[in-house]
Amino acid sequence: MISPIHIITIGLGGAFALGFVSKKAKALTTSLMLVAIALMGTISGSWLFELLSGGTETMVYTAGFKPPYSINLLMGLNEALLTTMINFVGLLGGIYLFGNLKKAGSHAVMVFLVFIMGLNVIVMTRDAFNLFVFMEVVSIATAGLILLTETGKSVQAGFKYMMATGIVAGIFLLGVIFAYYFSGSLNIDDLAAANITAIKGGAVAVMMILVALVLELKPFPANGWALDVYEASDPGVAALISAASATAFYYVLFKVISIGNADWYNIIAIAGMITFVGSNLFGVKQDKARRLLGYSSVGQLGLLMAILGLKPYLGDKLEFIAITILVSHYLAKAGLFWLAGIIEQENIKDWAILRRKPIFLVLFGTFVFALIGFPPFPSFYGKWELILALSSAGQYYAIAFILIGSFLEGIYLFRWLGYAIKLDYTKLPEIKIEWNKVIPVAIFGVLIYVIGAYTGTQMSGLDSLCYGPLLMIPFLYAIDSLKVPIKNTIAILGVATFAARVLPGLYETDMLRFIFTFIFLVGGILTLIAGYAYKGKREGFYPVALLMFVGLALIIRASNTLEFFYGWEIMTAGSYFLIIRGKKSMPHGLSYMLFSIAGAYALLAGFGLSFAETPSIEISSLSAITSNITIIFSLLAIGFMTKTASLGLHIWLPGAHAEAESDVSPMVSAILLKAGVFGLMILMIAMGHSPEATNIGYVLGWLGAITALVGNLAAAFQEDAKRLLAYSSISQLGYILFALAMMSHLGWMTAMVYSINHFLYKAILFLTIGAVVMRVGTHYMYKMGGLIKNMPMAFVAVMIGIIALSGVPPLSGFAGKWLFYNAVLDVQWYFQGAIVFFSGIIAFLYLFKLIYSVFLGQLKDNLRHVKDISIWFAIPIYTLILGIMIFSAKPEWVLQPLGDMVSQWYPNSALSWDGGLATGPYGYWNGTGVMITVGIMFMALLGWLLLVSRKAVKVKQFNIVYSAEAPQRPETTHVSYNMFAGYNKALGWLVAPKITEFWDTMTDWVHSVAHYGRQLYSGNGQVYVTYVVAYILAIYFTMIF
Amino acid sequence: MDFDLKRLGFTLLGLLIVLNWGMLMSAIMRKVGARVARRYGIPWYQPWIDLVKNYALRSQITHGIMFYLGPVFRISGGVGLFLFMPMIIGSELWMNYSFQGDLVLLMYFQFFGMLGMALGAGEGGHPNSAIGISRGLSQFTVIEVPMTLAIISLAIQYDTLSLVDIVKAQQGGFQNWTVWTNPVATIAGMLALLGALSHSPFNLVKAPNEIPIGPPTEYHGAFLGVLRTNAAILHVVEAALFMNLFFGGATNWFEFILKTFLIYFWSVFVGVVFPRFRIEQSVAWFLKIPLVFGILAIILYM
Amino acid sequence: MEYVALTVGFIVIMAGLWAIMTRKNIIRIIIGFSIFDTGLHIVMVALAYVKGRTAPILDNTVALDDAVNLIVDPVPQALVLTAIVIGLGVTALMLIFAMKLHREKKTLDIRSFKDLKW
Amino acid sequence: MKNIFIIIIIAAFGVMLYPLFEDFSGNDELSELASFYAQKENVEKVNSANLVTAVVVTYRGLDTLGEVTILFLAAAIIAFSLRKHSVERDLRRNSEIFKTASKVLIPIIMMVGVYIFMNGHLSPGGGFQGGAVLASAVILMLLAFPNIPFNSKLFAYTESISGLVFVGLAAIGALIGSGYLDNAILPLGTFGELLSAGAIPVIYSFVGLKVGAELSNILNEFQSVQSDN
Repeated sequence: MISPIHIITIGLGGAFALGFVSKKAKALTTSLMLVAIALMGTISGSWLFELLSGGTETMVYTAGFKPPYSINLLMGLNEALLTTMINFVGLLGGIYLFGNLKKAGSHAVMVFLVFIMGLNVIVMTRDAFNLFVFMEVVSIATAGLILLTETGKSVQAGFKYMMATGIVAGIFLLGVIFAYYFSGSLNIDDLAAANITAIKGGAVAVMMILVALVLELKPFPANGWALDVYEASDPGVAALISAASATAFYYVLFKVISIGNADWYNIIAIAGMITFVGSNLFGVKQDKARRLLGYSSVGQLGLLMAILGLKPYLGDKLEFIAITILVSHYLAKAGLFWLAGIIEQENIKDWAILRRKPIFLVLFGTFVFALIGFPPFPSFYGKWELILALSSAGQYYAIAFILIGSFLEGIYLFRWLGYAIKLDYTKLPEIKIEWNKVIPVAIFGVLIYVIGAYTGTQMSGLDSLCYGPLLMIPFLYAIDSLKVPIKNTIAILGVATFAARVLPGLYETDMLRFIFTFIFLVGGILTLIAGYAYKGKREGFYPVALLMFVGLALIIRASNTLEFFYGWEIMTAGSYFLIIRGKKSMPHGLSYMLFSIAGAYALLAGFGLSFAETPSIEISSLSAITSNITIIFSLLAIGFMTKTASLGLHIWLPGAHAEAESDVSPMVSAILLKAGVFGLMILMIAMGHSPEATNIGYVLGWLGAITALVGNLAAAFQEDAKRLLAYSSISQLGYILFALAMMSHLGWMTAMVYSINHFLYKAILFLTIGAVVMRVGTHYMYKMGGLIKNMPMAFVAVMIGIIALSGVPPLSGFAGKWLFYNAVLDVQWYFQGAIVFFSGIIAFLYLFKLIYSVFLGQLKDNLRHVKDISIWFAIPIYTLILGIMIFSAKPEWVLQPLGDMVSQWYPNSALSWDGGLATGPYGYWNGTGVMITVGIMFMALLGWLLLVSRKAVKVKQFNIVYSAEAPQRPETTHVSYNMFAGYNKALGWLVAPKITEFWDTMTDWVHSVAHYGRQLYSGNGQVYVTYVVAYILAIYFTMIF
Repeated sequence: MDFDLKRLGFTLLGLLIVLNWGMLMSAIMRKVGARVARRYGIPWYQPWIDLVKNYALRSQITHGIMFYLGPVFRISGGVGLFLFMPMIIGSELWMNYSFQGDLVLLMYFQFFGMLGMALGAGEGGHPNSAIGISRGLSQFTVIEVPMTLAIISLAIQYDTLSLVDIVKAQQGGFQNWTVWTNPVATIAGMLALLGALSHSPFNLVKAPNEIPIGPPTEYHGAFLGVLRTNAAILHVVEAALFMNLFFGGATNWFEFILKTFLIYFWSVFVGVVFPRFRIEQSVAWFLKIPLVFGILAIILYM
Repeated sequence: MEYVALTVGFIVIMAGLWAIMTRKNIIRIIIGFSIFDTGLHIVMVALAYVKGRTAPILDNTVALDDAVNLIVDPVPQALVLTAIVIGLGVTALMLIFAMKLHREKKTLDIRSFKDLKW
Repeated sequence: MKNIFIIIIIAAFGVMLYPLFEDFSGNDELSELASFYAQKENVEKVNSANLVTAVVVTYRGLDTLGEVTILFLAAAIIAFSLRKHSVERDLRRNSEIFKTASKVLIPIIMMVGVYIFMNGHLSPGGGFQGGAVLASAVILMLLAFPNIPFNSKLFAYTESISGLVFVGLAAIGALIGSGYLDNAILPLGTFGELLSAGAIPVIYSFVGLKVGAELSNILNEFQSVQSDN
């Protein structure tokens, strides 16, 4: 092995040697520099390999004396890893900056080389003063690199940077020298051993050292200078500062913190959390791309600081957590800065330019998701372990802070991503591709997946199947340039094979999972069939659609909470991309994502707490919880209810479902929402019959009832057909929540029947309306009408759909209603029951409005020639109708297995079957009988009418009375515009958008706080210095008090 | 399901009785209304004449399938309600097909007719019919609230949702009738009945306005005949439902006729006394007094 | 003696801070930094001092054999040397920035360089 | 107003420094570490009369390496960031006396500088001090003859060479000696003579040259962009 000390030899020697290379041969100079860095990289890399394969760490002594008499450096596993990371990003960064360096000439090249070398040394050295020297080397080199691309701004930023670091270095030096005075050594390990914090002076010295190191990590609010640097310096340089320097300085704090006493962990933890939350909060208002990245970097460092500070609670998990999150930040942030340099757009709204080269968009998305901590990226596992460890240690505040911070980060990152995906880019210039800039980004983009997958294999309890299906996604991206039919077939085959593999097995073993898998996968296939109706390529649709279905499948087959959460996040990501595809979906996609993230964090916290209760992540262990039951289950319930869009958490749904594409709406409405239902069922099974469970159930029951009522009322007042259906979904999910909450045999029967029915008829309705919308090109019902003439197929489908939905016998909807009554009387929830019943009746209002306004009434002139819905939509629609018919004619076929299934958890109470005749505790009902009776009667009466009015003459449309002229807004005179005006006058107040207002107020609040808060960063370097000093004092006084 | 002709025969016979009684009753009520308004009014056999005339009319037009099916749905609703309703307690055969479903079935089957009607009239394309329907639906939703509460209260009281059992539980002297054992629920129910039969003050839904509104304005000839037939049946059946729920059902046809008459008369009585409500008024009204009674009914029995 | 030096050192440090935080002219701020550094150096030397001893250079006055009892601590002196040179480098660099800033806006008032904020 | 705030801050800073002062109690004895450096057997291991030099160049040689690097960096940064824009200059003429005097002085100053770093391991002084003196000679030259053709290339080469020698010697120490920057790779010689202390005088001389060259370069850069009007 080459001694790590020769990293210095190569770095410095190379730098000096470059002086000989002719000033003309600039390319040569730069290339030599890269070679040098590569050599340094190979040294550290070989050490990393050595140590990973069981080698022993080595201590390098200089001048042949042992410390403290002389300086020594350590090359351990951490050092090897971090130096490798630094040299690697240094190499790529050098390649990225090749042009600039060449332009600036050999001196700049030397500076760059020395910068990387210095970072290596500060990672390895074990001597406090030596640390100081090389920290100065690095900060001077940084200042030099900031000048690399010289603009007025970069010079200002550089000067502020030098002022701040000047103070910091001074404080550090003061601390070191006094530490030497009190301990008699400069060696970090000796300092730690000497425990000089016992003396007051020693404590101050230690404080100075540590606070200086903290300040190097840009803690909020003493970090204005850092933000300026990130914003103003060349993106390539910013990438290095964010990836390489941050890594190195974090590790410095990591190794030096041992000289402080226990309090220091708390101080650093608090400082970190404040930074994490604070800078992410201010980032919300930021719209300059690179400054925003700066805020994000600072935030991430804060998180890392907090993790270090929480060491006492994390135990042996610390390094795993720190490294995963550090690596994600390192890769993602460098990648993002490099991207910023490639596309050269300052305002985040102009990042739509990425769509000129979709691969860049993919990379951007990758980095964003990696930062937030989605699977399969390392940070996902890091956050998971972090939360679990913290909850085991009972650090609830820490959990809250970290999750809030991450959420705030999500706000701006996903808004940004939304801009990139949706905004118009046609006016923006072309991206000019320089390969030396693209390659590094690409490498990091790939690397982050590789490392993520590797981390996954290191996790216990995550079996390989969890990312096996994911391989489908890159494949679909690869073939994204093909036409729709091919890709659609492949996608369907993919889902079908998966379904074929799992379904039969489940049918034997696990009815519940069978049913939901059926809904998810078979529903998926049916909705995918509709995709054949699309022309062209439909780029990017299939990967994300499959992503969602894979996620759903993973949720089902998850055996422990980690797998469940993994699948949950995958599913969220996929559905987000599906939803945001719609034309006007940008804001809705964002709000969907934010609610999902918040929900996911609620789940995470819940899982964490339950893990703390029963040190196991098996889902079954949820039932073993003894204390904190209410908190844990409430958290989990909230998490799931963000997906089921229960009242209060529903505001994302209408827009998201209404604006989505025609075949996406059924996916996200009929199928996706069931994921939340499944979650709730898992949860309640775990809750069992404990008194807390009953209380939670009671609350959920009321919540569900009110959701049902409000959802239906709101639906009745919509003018937009798809919005109407969306609100209807909200209320339907309200029923299901209500029924589940009863936690009784009948209640769950009701819930299951509703789930299946809702899947059937909501898929039918959304598919049909979607297809109609595709034909007529508007969502607004008052712009349609009379379409029964052009689209009989669609009309019949909708009619069946609404009869089923309204629960009118003889169709299957009635099964739900009948069970519902028995269940309500059984658990004696009379008032809630009445409310739900009432809302069920209100359903008639919007159902009539839907079918009347679209298909009946006057045919509009502009729609006179529209064709019937596409056959590709008709196929799935009529398949589903067939399903409804079977279910209606032979309900017992479905209900009896359901009954057996539910009996596992809620013993059967007097619901008995005699052929088709079901007898409940309160009533009886013979589905088949009713069907036949009604059928015969209907036919008889029809025959009678045919007999008496056989001569009826068909008349043309205009052969009737007309009234009213055409005023300014013609729709106002349309009968189906504001159809239930009287009703609105009487009950409209019930659906005044109070909740939306509430969330809007919240948003405004956050924004204004961010707006006023960030004015703290006045831009005056002197003020920043004052902050730095004040920060030091603040830490000092918090320390002594 | 065992299909025996005897039951079918009795059922059809019952249907015939109900139909005629319904028409007679409506004639009487119109007469009453006229007398109150100091008019002479129609002869008692007027409805039969109308019916024959309507069925006999030869010039008929239709706007399309749904328009044609509308009345069929409507009358199926009425007849279906009759089929699932026990008529005469004690006689197995006058119980019709009530063994196929309980109160819940009845409550939801009411919508069957309305829905089809709404669709049919809708295809007519005349805005006024749609307006009528939207009003009808609006009012109907709120009528159901006190109704449901009352029914739930009964279900609690008798611990069943089977109408037959409820009636049986009321046999043996009128002190057992729900009207005495559960007066509050009865009040709520009877108030809901006013809306259900949509007489004044809740008859904005139906035609008798300055501008004729609602399905009946669209239909004529045989269609109107069907609708009138249905109306006759439906009124009696509705009354019968309330009779069964609150007034101890009927053990023979005489009792049946008497009780249904009185129940129906109650709505007419109110109708001639009170002026007409606008929709938002009636909606609001049903969510006030009747609702209060409904809730009270449950509180008392839970 | 060493107390005096230490005190003076601290006072100089604070004086430097004062200059850095209050002066508006960038050159003066840079001078403030030099003062700040100087203060640090004084403190370091003060810590190195041992009562009544001489510089750690072994010649005929300081015998090699009991140098241990004759000389002051050489370490901080070495550190001071390093620190001074580093200070020099930093100052030079700051002056470069000052020049560039002046070139940009023809002024040296720190308050006029606030293009980056929030 | 703002100043009052800052006064408070400074005062608080004083409060923070006070414990250091409070726990400071002079030294009566050398610390264990320092006495190690002063003990005979250890002194002979390095064999440099000037212990500070021993510490600077050998024991803590890595610091010195960094220190040199910093000067080097400063020079490099100044070089690449100033080279861009050198302005047109018109300079006033210097007086004859000044010129002649400097002609006399410059060589002497240079000699002194060289002496200082050659004897860095014996007497007070060393590479940095000597280099600074050299640079002062250069600045005098630049003032006296502003338009003298300044061969910055030469200085650059000196800089590089001396840097390489330093690093090279350090590396050789690691390869053949007992560790990086081990000065015993060259014969230690007899204590107190010019050619003693192994690599120290060599290193220090090159450091001197390097520092001299760097400072001169820096001064030249500054001087080349400033004009008198």
